[in-house]
Amino acid sequence: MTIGLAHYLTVAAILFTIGVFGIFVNRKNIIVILMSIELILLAVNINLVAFSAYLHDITGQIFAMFVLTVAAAEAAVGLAILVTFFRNRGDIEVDDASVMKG
Amino acid sequence: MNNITDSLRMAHPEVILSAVTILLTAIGAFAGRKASLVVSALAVISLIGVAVIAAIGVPVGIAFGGSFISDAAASYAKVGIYLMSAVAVILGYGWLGRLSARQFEYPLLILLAATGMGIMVSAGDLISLYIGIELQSLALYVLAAFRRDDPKASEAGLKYFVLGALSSGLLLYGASLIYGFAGSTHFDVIAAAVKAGTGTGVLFGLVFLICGLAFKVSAAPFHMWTPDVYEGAPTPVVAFFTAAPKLAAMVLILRVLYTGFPDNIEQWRQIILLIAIVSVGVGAFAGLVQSNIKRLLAYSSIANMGYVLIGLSAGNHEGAQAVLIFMSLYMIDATGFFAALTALSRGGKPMETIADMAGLSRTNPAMAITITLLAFSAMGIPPLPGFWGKFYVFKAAIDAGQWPIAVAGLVGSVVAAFYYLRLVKVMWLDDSPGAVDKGPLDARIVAFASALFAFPLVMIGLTWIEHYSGYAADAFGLL
Amino acid sequence: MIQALAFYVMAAVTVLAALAVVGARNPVHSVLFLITAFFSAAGLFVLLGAEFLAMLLVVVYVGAVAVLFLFVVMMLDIDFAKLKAGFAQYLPIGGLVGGILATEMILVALAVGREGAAAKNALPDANAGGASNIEAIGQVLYTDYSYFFEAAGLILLVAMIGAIVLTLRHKPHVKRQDIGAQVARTPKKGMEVVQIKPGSGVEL
Amino acid sequence: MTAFLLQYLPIVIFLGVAVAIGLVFMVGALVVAPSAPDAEKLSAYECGFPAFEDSRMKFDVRFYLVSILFIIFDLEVAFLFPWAVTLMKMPHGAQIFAFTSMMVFLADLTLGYVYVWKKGALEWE
Repeated sequence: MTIGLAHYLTVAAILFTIGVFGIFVNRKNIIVILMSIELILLAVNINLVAFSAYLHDITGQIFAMFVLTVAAAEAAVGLAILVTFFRNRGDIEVDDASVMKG
Repeated sequence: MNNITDSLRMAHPEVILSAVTILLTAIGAFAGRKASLVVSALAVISLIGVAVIAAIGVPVGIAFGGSFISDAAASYAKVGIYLMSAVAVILGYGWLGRLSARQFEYPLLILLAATGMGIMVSAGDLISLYIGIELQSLALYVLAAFRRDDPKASEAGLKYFVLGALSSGLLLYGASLIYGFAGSTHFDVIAAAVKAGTGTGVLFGLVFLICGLAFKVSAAPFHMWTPDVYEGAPTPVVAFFTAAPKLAAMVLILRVLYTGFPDNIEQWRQIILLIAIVSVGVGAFAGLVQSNIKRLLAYSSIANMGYVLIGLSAGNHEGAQAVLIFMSLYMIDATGFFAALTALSRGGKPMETIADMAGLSRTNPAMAITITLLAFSAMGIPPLPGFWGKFYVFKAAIDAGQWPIAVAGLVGSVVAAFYYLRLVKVMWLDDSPGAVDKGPLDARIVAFASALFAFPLVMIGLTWIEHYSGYAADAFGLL
Repeated sequence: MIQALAFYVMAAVTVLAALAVVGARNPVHSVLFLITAFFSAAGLFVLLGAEFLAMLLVVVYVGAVAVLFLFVVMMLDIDFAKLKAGFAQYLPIGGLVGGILATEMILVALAVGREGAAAKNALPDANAGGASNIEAIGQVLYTDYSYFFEAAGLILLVAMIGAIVLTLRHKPHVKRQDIGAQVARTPKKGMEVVQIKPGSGVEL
Repeated sequence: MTAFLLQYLPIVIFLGVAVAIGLVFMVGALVVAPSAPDAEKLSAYECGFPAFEDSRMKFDVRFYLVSILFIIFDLEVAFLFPWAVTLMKMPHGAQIFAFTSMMVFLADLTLGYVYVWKKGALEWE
C-alpha cells in the first residue's frame, strides 16, 4: 500500500473538478465562486508540489510558492472589488451573461 | 553572478519601468493629488523612453537563467505595448480631469500593467508567463473598477476579475501538468521533452493552457461577460484593455505554441481553429443585434481575435508575421474607435448607443468622418489597415492549406460588415436629435491620429510594419 | 504504512471539505470548510516533504486569506437564500458534467503520473542531504529565481495600490491628529492680540 | 521518511487531543444535560417581540482595508523566512546577490508602505 505520485494527482484532479463544478452551480454567488477558484488553485499547488517531490526538482515548489503569493494578492484585490460592488449595489448578485442582451 | 549584469541589460525596459513606478509612487505619496500632472507626464515620458530602448538598445539573448527572452519578437511587441500604454495614460489623465477625480494612481497602475505585459512577451518559462499575466491582470482589474462609485464600473471590474481569476486557474492547472510531464518549466526543455514522446497528459495540459490564454484575449467560447465589461468599464480604460493586453497575450500564445510545442502543431492547430471559428461566428452574429456601441465593439474585438487565431494556426513564419501585423493595425484602429467614443457626448452625457450617433455627420462632421474611416477599416475595405490585417492573416492560412477556415473567416467578416455599415448609415443618413459637445482635446487628437493612420498613413506605415514584423517573426525560429 | 494511512485520511478530509465548500447553504460554513481543506492540504504537503509550503499555506491562506473571506461574508449583509436559488436547478446537470470531468481528469492525472518525467522517480527521503526544505528553497529563491522574486514584489505593490484606490475613503469633517503641527505650535501662532475700538466688533 | 514524519508526531497528538476534548464536551452536553424542548420556551417573552432585522450589521470598509494590507505584509514576511535561514550559509558571491535582491524587494514594499501611510490608510478616524 505505497502512495505514489498518481495518488496525489488524483486528489488534485478531484479538487480541480469540485472547483469548476462549484463555479458552475453557484453562478450568482460571487463569494462561493471566489472560494471555488481558491480550490482550483489549491489543486494546482498540490500538483506542483507532488511533481516537485517526485522529480527531485525544487522548481515546482518555487512555482507553487509564487502561485500562493500571487493568488493571495489576487484574492485581496478581488475582495476589494467585491466590497466596492457591494457598496454600490447593496447586494452581490451579478447579472448572468446573456449573449443577446441589447 | 557575472551574468546578472547582462541579464539586467536585456531586461532594461522592464527594470526602468519598475524603478520609475516605485519612484512615482513615492512622489505621489508625498505630494498627493497635485502630483497627478507630474506623475502622468513622467509616466508618458518613461513609457516612450522604454519603447525607444526596446526598439534600439536591448541586446538579444536569454536572461535570468532562461526565464526572460530578449529577441526581436519581444522588442516588436514591447514597442507597441509601451506606446499604447502611453496613449492610455494621456487619455486617462484627460478623462479623470473632466470628472475632477484626478488621481496619480491611474498612471501608476498603467505603468505596472505595462511592466507585466513586458514580462509576458519576454516569458521564457511557465513561471514568468504566470507572473507577467498576473501583474498585468491585477492592475487591469483595479483600472476597470477605478471609478468605484459607479455601479456599472464596479460590476465590470468584478466580472473582469472573476473571469480573469478563473482563467488563471485553468492556465495554472495546465502549466502544472506540463511541468510534471516535461520535468521543467522552460519552453525549450518542454519542446525537447515533447519531441521525445507526446503523451496524453501533456496534451491535456496544453489544452488547459490554451483555454486560459484564450480567456485572456477573450476569444469565444471564453468571452462570457466580455461585452458586459466593455459596456460597464470607463471608455478610456476600455481603449487600453482592447489594445496592449491583447497584443501581449497574442505574442505569449505565439511564444508558448511556437517555441514550447512546435512538434504538436497538428494537435494545437485543431483547438486554435475551433476557438477561431467560434470567435468569428459569435463576434459576427451577436454583434448584429447590439444597440450599445461599446458592446458592439466588444463583439467586434471577439471576431478580430478569431481572425488573428486563424492566422496563428498556420504555425509557420508567415503565420507569426500575420499575427503581429494584424495586431498592430487592430490596436491602432480599436484605440481610435474608443478614443472617438470618449470624445463624443451630448449635453455632458456620453453617447453610447447607435441611436445616439444619428446625424453625427451634420453635428460633428470631423468626428463622423473619423468614425466612418475607422469603421470601414474594421470592415476590411482596401486600402485601409483592417483590410491589410485580414489580407495577411487569411493569406497565411491559405498558404498553410487551411483554405476552408479562411473562407469561413471571410464569411464572418462579411456578416460583421453589416453592423459597421449600420453605424455609418445612422451617422450619415439619419436625423440628429441635437447638437453634440465639442469633446475633449486629448481624445479627439488620439481619434484623429488613428483615422489619419487608417488613411493615408497606413500606406507608408505598412511597409515598416511588414519589415519589422518579419524580423520579429524570425525570432520564433520557424520556416 | 503510517504514510498511507495519513495520506488517505488527509486526502479524504480535503476532498470532503472541498465538496462542503461548494455545497454549504451558509457561506460562513463554506469559509470554515475552506479552512479545513487548506489545513488538510497542508498535511499532504508535509507528506510530500514540502514543509515550507505547508507552513505558508497555513500562515497565508488560513491565517489571512480565509479570514478576509470570513470578514467579507460575515460583514456584508447579504441575502444568501436568494443567491442559493439557482443551486438546485443547476445541480443535476452540474453533477453530470462534474462527474464526467472528474473521471477524465483523474485518467489524465494518472497518464501524466505514468508517462511523465516525474513518474520514473520515487519519493525522495526528506532531509536526506542534511538540508531542510526551507533551506533548499532559500538557496535558489534569492539568486536563481531573483527575477520572479522582484516581480512578486511588484505584484504586492499593485495589490497595495489597488486596495487603497478601491476601498480607502476619508470621512469629511473628521479632526485628525497632526503631531508635527501640534508640537510645532507656538504661542505666537496660537494667539492673536487685537486692539478693539469701542463700538466696533472684531473680524476674525 | 518515517523518521521525518515522526517529527510531526506532537502535532498529530495535539490535534487528536483537541478533537477528543471537543467531542467529549459536545457529546457530554448531549448526554448529561437535561433537555425538555418546548416551542414556548423559544418564543419571545411577554412584551418582547421578534427581531425585526438580521443581527448582522455592515461594518466600516476600513476593516477590509486593514485586513487586505495585512495579507500583503504577511506575504512579505513569508519571503523573509527562507532568506533568514539560508543567507549565512551561502557562498560569498551568492550571499551578496541574495542580500541585494532582498533589499530591493524590501525597498519596493517599504515605499508601498510609505504610500499607504501617507494616504492615511492606517489612521482610524
